[in-house]
Amino acid sequence: MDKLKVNIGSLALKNPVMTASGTFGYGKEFADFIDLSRLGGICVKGTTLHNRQGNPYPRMAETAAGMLNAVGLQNKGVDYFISDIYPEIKDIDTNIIVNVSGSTVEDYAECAARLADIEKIPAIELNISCPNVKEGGMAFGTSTSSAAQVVRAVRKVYHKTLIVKLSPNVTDITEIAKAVEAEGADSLSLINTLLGMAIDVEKRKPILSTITGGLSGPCVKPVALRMVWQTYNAVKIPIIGMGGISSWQDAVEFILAGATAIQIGTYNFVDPTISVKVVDGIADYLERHNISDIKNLVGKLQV
Amino acid sequence: MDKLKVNIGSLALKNPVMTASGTFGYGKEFADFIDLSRLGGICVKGTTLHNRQGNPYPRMAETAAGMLNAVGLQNKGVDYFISDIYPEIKDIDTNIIVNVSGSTVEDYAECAARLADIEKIPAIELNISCPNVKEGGMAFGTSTSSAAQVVRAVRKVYHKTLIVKLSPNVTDITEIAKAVEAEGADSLSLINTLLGMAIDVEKRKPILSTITGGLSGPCVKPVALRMVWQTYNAVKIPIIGMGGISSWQDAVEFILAGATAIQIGTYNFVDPTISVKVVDGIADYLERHNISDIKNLVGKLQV
Amino acid sequence: MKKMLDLVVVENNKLNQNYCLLKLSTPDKSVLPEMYPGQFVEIRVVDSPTTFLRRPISVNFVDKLKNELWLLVQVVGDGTRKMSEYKTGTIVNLLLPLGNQFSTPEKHQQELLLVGGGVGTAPMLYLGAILKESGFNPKFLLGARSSKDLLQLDDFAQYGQVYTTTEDGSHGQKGFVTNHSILENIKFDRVYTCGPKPMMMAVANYAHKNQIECEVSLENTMACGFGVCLCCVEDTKHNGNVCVCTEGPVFNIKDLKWIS
Amino acid sequence: MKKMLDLVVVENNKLNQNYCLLKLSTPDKSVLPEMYPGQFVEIRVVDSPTTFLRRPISVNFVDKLKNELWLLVQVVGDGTRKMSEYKTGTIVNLLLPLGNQFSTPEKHQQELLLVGGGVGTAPMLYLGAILKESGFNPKFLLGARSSKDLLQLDDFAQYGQVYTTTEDGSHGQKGFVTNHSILENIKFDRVYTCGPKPMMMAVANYAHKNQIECEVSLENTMACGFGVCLCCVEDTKHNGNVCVCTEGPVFNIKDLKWIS
Ligand SMILES: Cc1cc2nc3c(=O)[nH]c(=O)nc-3n(C[C@H](O)[C@H](O)[C@H](O)COP(=O)(O)OP(=O)(O)OC[C@H]3O[C@@H](n4cnc5c(N)ncnc54)[C@H](O)[C@@H]3O)c2cc1C
Ligand SMILES: Cc1cc2nc3c(=O)[nH]c(=O)nc-3n(C[C@H](O)[C@H](O)[C@H](O)COP(=O)(O)OP(=O)(O)OC[C@H]3O[C@@H](n4cnc5c(N)ncnc54)[C@H](O)[C@@H]3O)c2cc1C
Ligand SMILES: Cc1cc2nc3c(=O)[nH]c(=O)nc-3n(C[C@H](O)[C@H](O)[C@H](O)COP(=O)(O)O)c2cc1C
Ligand SMILES: Cc1cc2nc3c(=O)[nH]c(=O)nc-3n(C[C@H](O)[C@H](O)[C@H](O)COP(=O)(O)O)c2cc1C
Ligand code: FES
Ligand code: FES
Repeated sequence: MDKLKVNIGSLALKNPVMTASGTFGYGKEFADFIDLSRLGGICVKGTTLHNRQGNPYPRMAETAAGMLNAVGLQNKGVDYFISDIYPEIKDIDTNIIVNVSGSTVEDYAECAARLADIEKIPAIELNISCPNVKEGGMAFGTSTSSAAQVVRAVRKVYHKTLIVKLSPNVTDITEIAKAVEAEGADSLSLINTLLGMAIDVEKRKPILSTITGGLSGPCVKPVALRMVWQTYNAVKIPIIGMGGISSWQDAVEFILAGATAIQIGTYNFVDPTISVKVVDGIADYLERHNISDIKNLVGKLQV
Repeated sequence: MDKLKVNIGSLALKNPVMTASGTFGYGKEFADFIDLSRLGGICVKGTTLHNRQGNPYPRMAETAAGMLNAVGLQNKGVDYFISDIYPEIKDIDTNIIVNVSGSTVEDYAECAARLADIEKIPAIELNISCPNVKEGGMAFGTSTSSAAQVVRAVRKVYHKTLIVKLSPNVTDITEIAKAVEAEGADSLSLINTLLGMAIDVEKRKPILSTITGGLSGPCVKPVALRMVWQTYNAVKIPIIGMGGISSWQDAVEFILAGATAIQIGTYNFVDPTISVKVVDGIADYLERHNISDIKNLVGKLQV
Repeated sequence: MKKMLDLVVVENNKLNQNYCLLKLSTPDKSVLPEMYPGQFVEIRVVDSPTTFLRRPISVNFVDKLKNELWLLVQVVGDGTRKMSEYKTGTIVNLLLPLGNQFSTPEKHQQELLLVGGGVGTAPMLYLGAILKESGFNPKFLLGARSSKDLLQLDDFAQYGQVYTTTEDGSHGQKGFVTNHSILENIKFDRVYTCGPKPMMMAVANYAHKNQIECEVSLENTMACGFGVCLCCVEDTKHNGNVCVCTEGPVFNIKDLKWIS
Repeated sequence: MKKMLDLVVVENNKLNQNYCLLKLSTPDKSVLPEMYPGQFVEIRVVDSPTTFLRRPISVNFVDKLKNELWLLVQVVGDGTRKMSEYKTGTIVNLLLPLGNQFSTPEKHQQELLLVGGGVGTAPMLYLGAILKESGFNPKFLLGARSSKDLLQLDDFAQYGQVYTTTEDGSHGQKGFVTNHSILENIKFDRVYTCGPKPMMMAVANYAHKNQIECEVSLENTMACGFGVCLCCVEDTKHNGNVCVCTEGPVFNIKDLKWIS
């Protein structure tokens, strides 16, 4: 299906459908449900320089058409990833992208550096937007100067495709987007989760151990779509859109708004086969509308 | 029911349940469905100095657990309100609060001034957060300096209870809240709608005539609740919480997070009787939990 | 006075693949509120994650003897699909009656044409019945894609002569309602219409050219249905944006900006 | 290998006001995947605006002869209420089988006690059946608020001696499971338990004090059910936070931080 091919910087995707970090494990957990090679890419779980235990339980609250999470980047660190996980997933016939996080600029850069020469990791996604960690995370993504600083440091040590994942918890996402673009990022992905909260009224306590957490799922789609549209009109580098995608229609909405590729997150929990259904749905749509190349659809919203 | 009484500045409410501006008309439209005197207050439709036609149709898109609107403050102006609408609603036995909007600081102040001496209007709610108008509106509510400027101008001419309604489309709502408090606002209400977007994929066009619009309904509740909680921890003046309330449980969540009163918006469309159901539900809750005064619940989240 | 009411499904007839006729009554045998032709109800569709707002549906018919409200539903999305699956006994929550109504003709306006296309035929049945009851002899002109989409023909026939068009020629004259020869052959005093916007515009144009009084029933998207959200507006000649749910859904074409 | 499957409801028995027993089978008569005691399924509850995520439910029993999967459901919210309303013929989408399983006792561990409280009795039935099949003679200790909440007693009785406690004394011994005299009278080799956390903790304490091997089945809230969201974690002694949905739901108490 050549008409589905897209490029994110120098990264070629067989189709625009990727899965979002933190919602797809390391990919292999889905091998029972779908043929992973049908995906454009897989963003694996947020990875940090050192092992992290994440936040205490409870980490999850269901909300109207969505959920809050407060995982807090639990992972065994980048070295463990390289030694123990990478060998198990490197032969999946798709693009494996590592989502990188840190509490300091140095951590980000060091983590990225260790991934720079791993053969089957063609790209990293810098998570400067995690709302669930005390230091760093979202703090980096909510000011232009700190966002620029992280990207600058990483760009120095990382020469493959560098995607930067933006936080929606800002007044003007285009400012951050432009600052990140100026530092040489190859692509922007958005949105990460919106900061939210839920309360158990009978116990009079927050449901999450961390009080607040990250909101995702269909409920955030209108906000995500608006931010993709705004960002598309502000930068030149390709955008990877996400936030609440649960159908091929949603994916096409993001593409029309300006996303070159999309990621599916929370809905993987509801329907572990949704990603391939979206691939098929987009293909059908192109067929039905006589569109010979999906690139001709990117940002083609008629306004 | 004395235990339900709360105060917003010098404004006494028989209970904490109000209805949100733009979702309850002028109140009388609901008289067929409920006994309006059972409400703590009614915020009437956004009112401006001059007559406004609002935005072109289409103005509405349904979304997952919510909706987008792009009404754009259609109203006949404050003088028409005073001469033609006020006489029809002034005898409703509840607090009628006028939601005031403008495109310039002078407009806000002039509109507020004309309402200052209307007997049965004990309070106004300054809408510095409308995402659906080209000039003013949300722009005022997304920077501390312009928010402060509007409030300062209005405070000079308006001496009854002044509520300022904040926009959620900001990086840090507490900064705006503190700036507004410093200018002498009596209360803060939040949240107004989140800026969002929806696309018709078959037509490849935005669904709203204005491309983007304001998101409301249960989908925004987690974000609203978080902002109320953050704001409660940052200011001393009472907070009126709203955003997605559809049940008494939701209302109690907001109260526990720090809201002295709450407003119900979009859900009035789904169930026009929801507001009185919420009043009853809160009363039951107090009974069941042996709470003698709802004021003892405000901000009493156990963290 | 509008009400929020729980009604019970007493019958749900699948008319064809895309249409069903829902018959509702009161669970306690109390009399249904008075409803007039052109008015509509707002149905709450529970049990669907994609149907947050109520859905507006026209009053298709009120059977006063049986105390039944009829709704003709075309399945176009999740909300209408759920309605089409309602079983006898299902309790449905409605707001009703909403909106204004078609106006009654003057005594001397004897030639009345009621034009319906697609699901827009829905309000025409009740309008025809009431006109007939008031001593008029309305004519119906109903259009559809093909014969199987022409619905309730027997019901219509009780209240007046029925003319039809189908796009594929499988029933009545081939083509669109506005091509039907009756429009040439009879000089109407008044036309009422409901259907897809292009059809209503064509009908409005015909009426305007021939100086026939004409009312159309609009289906703007609605969030509330009773005048509080201001989402359903139509731009009018003299009053600017007005709410279709309260000032309409029925408009006289002379008030709309459709014809310049 | 885990699967996403559509199963059909072949029976839904309302056991009492709050509980139902759902029996599911394959619509095409294909054989159900192999499932082990302690495993669970994730049900997708469509038709509810408040049930976005799937709901985890334990395997209550697998009737291999009839090719049926049994789920014992306690109504606590909208998702479980919808399940309790499923009619025969309803198609339900599930992920299964998920999670680890209770471990098989050593040959010499002959005195086995299966303790269930509330809906936590669910996995005990299938565990008991399999233990019996493997040549063991398990004993069941089931606790509930009152006699009407003691469910499936006849089913349990097929696989071993059943002891009960009720809080109101309406069946078996009065009090909590951990007060039952059998715990004093018999020296068990192994205890398995599932139920409310305070109950499981009390059982774990009893087992720990008496140096009995003990497995508990946890019910942490889950978003995915198959190890990708990392929301369901339990803090363990040697491995820190581990996923209850993949490393559990069954844990040996010696790995948990419950007992210090
Ligand atoms: C006053 C009024 C009277 C109506 N009377 C009837 C009736 O008698 N019978 C009947 O079947 N339908 C009637 N409708 C239309 C009906 O309300 C919509 O078809 C219904 O709301 C669609 O809901 P859904 O969940 O099935 O589809 P959705 O999933 O909400 O929508 C499916 C598709 O239909 C489009 N759509 C939905 N509503 C409208 C609308 N109002 N105008 C244009 N496009 C729309 C959507 O954009 C979407 O593309 C009436 C509408 C109004 C305003
Ligand atoms: C591995 C596992 C096996 C389970 N097996 C069964 C079973 O066999 N039968 C059965 O009836 N239930 C079982 N449960 C519990 C069941 O998943 C929940 O009761 C169900 O998800 C509630 O959904 P709901 O929509 O009805 O209620 P909701 O509206 O989601 O919740 C209602 C109330 O229950 C609370 N709640 C929901 N889920 C949990 C949970 N996991 N732990 C603590 N409190 C919770 C909520 O906080 C809320 O107060 C199991 C759970 C797990 C994790
Ligand atoms: C449980 C969970 C864990 C997540 N973990 C990460 C993460 O480690 N790194 C990251 O960049 N985003 C993480 N996200 C955010 C998602 O990748 C995605 O940006 C967000 O959920 C919005 O998309 P969705 O609505 O499709 O889920 C996580 C989301 C969820 C729900
Ligand atoms: C159709 C519509 C119109 C609105 N108009 C106004 C308005 O005029 N002034 C205002 O301050 N807020 C307006 N709002 C915002 C609501 O008052 C409220 O802040 C918001 O909808 C969040 O609450 P909810 O989720 O309960 O609706 C409007 C909202 C809707 C849905
Ligand atoms: S639909 Fe709300 S005003 Fe008409
Ligand atoms: S529920 Fe998602 S990892 Fe366990």
